[in-house]
Amino acid sequence: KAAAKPTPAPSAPHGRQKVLASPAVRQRAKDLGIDLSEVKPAADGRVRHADLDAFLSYNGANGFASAGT
Amino acid sequence: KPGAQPRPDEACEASETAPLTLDLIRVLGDDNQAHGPWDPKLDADTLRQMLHHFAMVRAFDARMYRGQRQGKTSFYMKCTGEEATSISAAMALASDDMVFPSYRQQGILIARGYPLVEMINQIYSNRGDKLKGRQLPIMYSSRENSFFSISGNLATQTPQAVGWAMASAIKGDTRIAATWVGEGSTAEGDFHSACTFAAVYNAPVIINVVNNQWAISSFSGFAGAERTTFAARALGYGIAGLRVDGNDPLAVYAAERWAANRARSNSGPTLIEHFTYRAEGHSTSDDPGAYRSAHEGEEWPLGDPVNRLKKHLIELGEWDEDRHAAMDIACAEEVKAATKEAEKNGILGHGLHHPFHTMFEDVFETLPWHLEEQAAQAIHEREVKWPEGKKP
Amino acid sequence: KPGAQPRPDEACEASETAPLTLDLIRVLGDDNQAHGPWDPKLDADTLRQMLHHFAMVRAFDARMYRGQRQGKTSFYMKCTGEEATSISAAMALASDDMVFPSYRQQGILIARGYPLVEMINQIYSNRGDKLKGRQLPIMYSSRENSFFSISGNLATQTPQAVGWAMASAIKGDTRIAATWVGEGSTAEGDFHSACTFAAVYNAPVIINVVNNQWAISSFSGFAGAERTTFAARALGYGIAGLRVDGNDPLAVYAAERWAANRARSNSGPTLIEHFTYRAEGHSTSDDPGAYRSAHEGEEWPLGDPVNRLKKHLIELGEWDEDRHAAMDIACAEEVKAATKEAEKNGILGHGLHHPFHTMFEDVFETLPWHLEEQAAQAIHEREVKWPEGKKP
Amino acid sequence: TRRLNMIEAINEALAIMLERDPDVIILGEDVGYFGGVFRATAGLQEKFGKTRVFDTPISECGIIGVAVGMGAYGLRPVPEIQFADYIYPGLDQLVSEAARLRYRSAGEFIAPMTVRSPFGGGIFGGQTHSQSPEALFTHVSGIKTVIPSTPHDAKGLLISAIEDNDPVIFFEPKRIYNGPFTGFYDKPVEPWKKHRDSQVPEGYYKIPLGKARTVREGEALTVLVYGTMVHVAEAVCEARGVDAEIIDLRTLVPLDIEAIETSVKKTGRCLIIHEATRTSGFGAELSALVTERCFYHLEAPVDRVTGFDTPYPHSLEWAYFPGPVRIGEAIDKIMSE
Amino acid sequence: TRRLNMIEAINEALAIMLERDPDVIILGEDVGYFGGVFRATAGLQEKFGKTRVFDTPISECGIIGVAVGMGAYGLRPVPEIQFADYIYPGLDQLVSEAARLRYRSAGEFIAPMTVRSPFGGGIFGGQTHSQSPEALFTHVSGIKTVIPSTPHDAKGLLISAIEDNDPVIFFEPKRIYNGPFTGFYDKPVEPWKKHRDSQVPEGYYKIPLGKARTVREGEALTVLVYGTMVHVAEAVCEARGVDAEIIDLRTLVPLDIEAIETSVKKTGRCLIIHEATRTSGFGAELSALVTERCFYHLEAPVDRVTGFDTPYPHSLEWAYFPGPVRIGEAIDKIMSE
Ligand SMILES: Cc1ncc(C[n+]2csc(CCOP(=O)(O)OP(=O)(O)O)c2C)c(N)n1
Ligand SMILES: Cc1ncc(C[n+]2csc(CCOP(=O)(O)OP(=O)(O)O)c2C)c(N)n1
Ligand SMILES: [Mg+2]
Ligand SMILES: [Mg+2]
Ligand SMILES: [Mg+2]
Repeated sequence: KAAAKPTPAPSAPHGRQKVLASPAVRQRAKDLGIDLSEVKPAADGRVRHADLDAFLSYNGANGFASAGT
Repeated sequence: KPGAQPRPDEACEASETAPLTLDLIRVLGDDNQAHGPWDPKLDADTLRQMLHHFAMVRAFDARMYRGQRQGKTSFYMKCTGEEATSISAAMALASDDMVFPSYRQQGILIARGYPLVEMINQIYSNRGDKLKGRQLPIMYSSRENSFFSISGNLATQTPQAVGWAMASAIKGDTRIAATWVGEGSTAEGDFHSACTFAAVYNAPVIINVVNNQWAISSFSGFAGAERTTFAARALGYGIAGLRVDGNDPLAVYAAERWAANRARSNSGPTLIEHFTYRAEGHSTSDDPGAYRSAHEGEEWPLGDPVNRLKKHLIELGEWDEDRHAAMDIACAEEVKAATKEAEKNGILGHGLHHPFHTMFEDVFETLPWHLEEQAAQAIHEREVKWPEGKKP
Repeated sequence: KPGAQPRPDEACEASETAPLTLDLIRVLGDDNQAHGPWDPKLDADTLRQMLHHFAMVRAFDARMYRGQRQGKTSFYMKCTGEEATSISAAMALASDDMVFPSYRQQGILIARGYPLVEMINQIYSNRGDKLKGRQLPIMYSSRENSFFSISGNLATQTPQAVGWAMASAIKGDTRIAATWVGEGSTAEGDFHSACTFAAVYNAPVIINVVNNQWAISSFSGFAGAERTTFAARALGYGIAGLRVDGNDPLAVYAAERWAANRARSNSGPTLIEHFTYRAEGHSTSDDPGAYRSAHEGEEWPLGDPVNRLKKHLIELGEWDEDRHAAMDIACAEEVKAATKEAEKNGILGHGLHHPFHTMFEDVFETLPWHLEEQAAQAIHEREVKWPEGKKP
Repeated sequence: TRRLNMIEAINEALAIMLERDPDVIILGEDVGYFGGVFRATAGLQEKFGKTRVFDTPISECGIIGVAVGMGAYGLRPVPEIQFADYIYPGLDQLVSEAARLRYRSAGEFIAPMTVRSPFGGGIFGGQTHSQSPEALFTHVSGIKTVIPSTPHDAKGLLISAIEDNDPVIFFEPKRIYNGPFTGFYDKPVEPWKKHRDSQVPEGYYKIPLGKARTVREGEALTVLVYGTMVHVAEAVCEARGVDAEIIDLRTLVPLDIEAIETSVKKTGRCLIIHEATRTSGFGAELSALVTERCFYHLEAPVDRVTGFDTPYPHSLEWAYFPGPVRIGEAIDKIMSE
Repeated sequence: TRRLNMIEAINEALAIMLERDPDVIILGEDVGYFGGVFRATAGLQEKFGKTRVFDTPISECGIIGVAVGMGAYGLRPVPEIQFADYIYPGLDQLVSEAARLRYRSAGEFIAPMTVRSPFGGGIFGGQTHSQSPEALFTHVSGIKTVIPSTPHDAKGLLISAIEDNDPVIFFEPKRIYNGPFTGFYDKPVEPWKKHRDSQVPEGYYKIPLGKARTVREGEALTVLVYGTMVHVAEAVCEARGVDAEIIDLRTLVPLDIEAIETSVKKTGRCLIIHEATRTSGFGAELSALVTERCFYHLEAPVDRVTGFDTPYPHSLEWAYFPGPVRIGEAIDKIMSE
């Protein structure tokens, strides 16, 4: 997935929008089929498991299946 | 035997010294008089000065040893019995000749007038220590006194001395270098490098091998002493070699002066073996009782150098027992006063050390980012451990 | 001068050899006859065998040098002019005495009958190389022939030889060790360790210093030769020392035998300086024209050892020019045949190397996980580069 | 089993191997008559004689060099380097010779030596009696690096090292020779005899090289550690009540990668602790390996707590030492991510 | 500017410093009359005389040891170690003495030497003419490690190193002395004269120590590399069409952490390449630093492409060398995560 989305972001002027997340969060998002850039990060810009949980329950209400633990 | 050794010209062929590498240059006889061509003919003032340095080192050693036992510092090393090998030798050099000592040449600093308080600050690794508490006690350094920083790694100073001497020669400087190394340490490759480079470049250097017959628990045979002398190593490199009674202050002075003159006149390096005896343990960490008999030490095989010089001066009518006793007391007082003074700067482990940031200085000339970060961490830890106001 | 050097008893005090460290032991005179107490009195068969080894090494060197120039391998080193220092010395040892050579003692392998094909396989680092192509050419190893693995690091083999000899003595074994080191390499600390340990433990070892007067571009003065001889180093350690004309095969044999007998009878180590001359460049990577005059080599300061031995045999009536010429041709043929044979196993860089997995073997006795993983990676890369069927 | 301190355990391992294998010999500065400056070889020369246990000249190059030759002969030498800080003059013989001998001779000659050397600080030894140079050896192919942390392990690992046919560098954490120092330098150190791991079986036993020891199991965090720092780590985790899994590596090369991977994949967090200077310490290798192998399990950055990148300073040694505060804060940080 | 190869650039830097500073001297095996086995010092003795440029005995311990003494005197020695593989006998003088002298004497004495040494493989030099021991020096406090990758940098960095008041080890990648080898060993190597970075200004100029060079900018991946491998990395990225940002570190200690952090935070991916053996190589430190500092930006595990953990083998050197296939596959893997 080398292709970069040319969406400009204030924090990363030259590149695609960067999502800050631990590898474990990235892995979980990937397993769940979630695009991390759609998840609202915390104030420090980082996506944590809790943010994923929130995203899941929000989207869950819109019909997504919960991934459980 | 004293006075019987010939004294070749200082500019002689190195090979002319061959017999002297297997002999023992002595000047002071049992009659307490100076004999033979090696008599340096020092005046009484100089001899008294020498004796004073001897007494001072001994007083210093005694007090520092006690200080270590009392928990004021972690470590100490005496040079008892070997005083002449550093003091008399140093007095035969110019004061700006560069010395590269091992750890048992505190006598050189005393002879060169380095303040006792500075020495003690170093030993206590306190706030006043010019080396910022970084070095093990007795690992002095004094550029002002042309005294090179002492290393814990044995024999490394020997090629360094040769390099300094080569540099001096390259620059047309008249200063020479001298180094001291224990007989045990001559087994290190560095010593061989030193001798080889000294020989190849005819460096103006004196390599002093202090054969005190012991290397911690190992007698000098483990450095090869049962085969030949240490002075004989010189023959192997084709450089001048002298073997001297290291407990004979006049002989030591004379041999060192001979080598200094030789070096200064560009006639080449000299290796001097000082045959002496380590009268005490290796260091405060050592227990010599476990490896050598108790009375071996008492026998002082070559005679206590302090005693020998004292008797010589008395014999010359230039000294007496009362003055000697008074001198000993004065030295002890001076050391005591210096100790008190130094203790104001703190003793080891009692907080009056250098600030934490100094730990990161001098690794490089300036602090790179990683040391800045680490310094911040150390200072932060200090605040966690001793929050504002709580004495560290 | 030949024949004039005294031959002390093999069990003599080391110091008795002192004059021999500054002299030069010679046996063969200008009259091509053997002279004096060092004449080893070898029979004609032995001498002819020695001559044959000489001729073989020279033929081998010539061909391997050419092979390198033709791109069959990366590197080669000749020993031209120094043949006696390895061959005659090796012949004076028992065949199971352990040798720790430097890189210029191919003569020992020849003298011990190591197959030429094996040597060439090593030089070509091919599929037949018992060292699996891992080592630079000429860095042989043959446990069977009591020939220690050669290191690229100078002088490291010298304390190893002493250690082997100490082990032999500890075990009550009668085998001794012998090591060879270039005069330039004696400046390394390892050499000093070797001499010190040999002296301290009276190890049954012979330390051969091959003074071929050059260390790459540096003449022997940079190792100290202008000051004294290399044999004189022995005096410094109080061990026996001999200085021998390294281009005089009989003198080399005699000196080595003297030292071997001395070692075997537990009378101690000997340091032998073989004074010789490196008649060619340091290696195929070298251009001696850049640092020494073209005719220096031609002068063969001590006379070509092959020639000297040949003339001696002729003088004895045991050899003639025709046989010599025939021998040279036969040697060249034998080397050529061995080369052909070895080439069947491949030459360097032409694919017939050992399998990739061998690269990871022998790092440890067994492969830990990380080497297994790396081996898999290497083999995988091989498949990517040369997919099935495509010749690597 | 009896209770031994670390010096006694090492001494016992040496005695057992001298007894079992006539090819085992011990050499080094002051190891013979005197029995070593830390007394690790005390009594051995008396018992086994001067050809089995002997003093050497002060030449680390010579000590390792002759040991290579002895190994080539067929002996199994156990040289001692008096302090790890003094190993450099012998480094060439160790890394260029001993470590490569089997490889370069394709197995014709080996160097089955075990170089014992006290290492690490915390004894006010200044910059030349305090170093932890283990990382240097792990970068060299062909040598195994072993570091025990308890009397029990010291004995079993040392016996394995001596029997191993590859050269082994066996670093002994001198700070814990007499007791399991926990980093609280202002409190007295408990003697080994009170510690569970001072139980040392009598006689011969081995602990395999390349196998880590799980000091305690936990779910929250993996701590990779060895030597003295094992005890410090344990004490800090105890004090903070962190559910850490502490892994004592015991052997750095070959490394027990399985134990590491399993644990980090379980906890998702990893802290590495060593006393050696930080830059290019063995912690760097561990960190790289964990990142390479457990990346998608990581919840927080792999972190290192180490000595600083300075010589070991004499008077400020407790400011230098990676003690409870440094470790504790690192744990807090990892756990808060 | 003229076009120079790396040897010429180094020779020129030395000549300039000998000219400018009467305290600069050069010593080493074969460096004098002959001008060095790689000719780096050719002509210098003739020009500056035997007291400025001279041959030494074959003793690396002595070479570094006398250089320490010369530095203490006030000279600025530039010793050469003929091959990095032969530095070990002098290691103690370098790491215990030169590197710690300023610290232990609190600045009274310094060792402002620059130790030049050819390093790295790819020349069929076998295990003792091919090593890359740079990691060892980065673990030692008090010494700077510099590795140029072009004639332009070699000259400017060497001048900086010589003027620097700290000891510097200056490793010269011998494989690229004559041309920027790109790892495709079966193709002829282009000479330096055709390469952009062979443009070397005349006279004196400096490239600061501690500043990396961005070889090319990119968005997809950060490649951290130095020495010979810079050119291999560039060729592989070129060949694969990867939008990599290639950073030539130039100085390992002190490291340009800012350049590294900025780039990895931008790309989210990091590949580290070196020729040295893998375990505890400098790549491990780089990997640890990247993980510690850019963790939440990482989209793939930081990876290392390195030499294998074996001695450098003679006949299989191209199987050992971290060449285009190994690097290319690592890039593919990182980019596919
Ligand atoms: C390279 C090195 N190896 C070992 C030591 C440990 N050590 C310190 S002093 C000493 C004995 C030195 O004996 P000698 O050279 O005779 O000096 P002396 O103590 O008698 O003055 C030893 C082995 C060291 N400091 N450095
Ligand atoms: C430790 C070490 N330093 C430097 C070198 C590089 N080198 C290889 S051969 C050589 C010259 C050796 O000269 P000498 O000992 O006289 O042996 P010769 O070549 O004359 O047989 C040098 C400097 C090396 N191989 N090992
Ligand atoms: Mg001594
Ligand atoms: Mg030579
Ligand atoms: Mg073993």
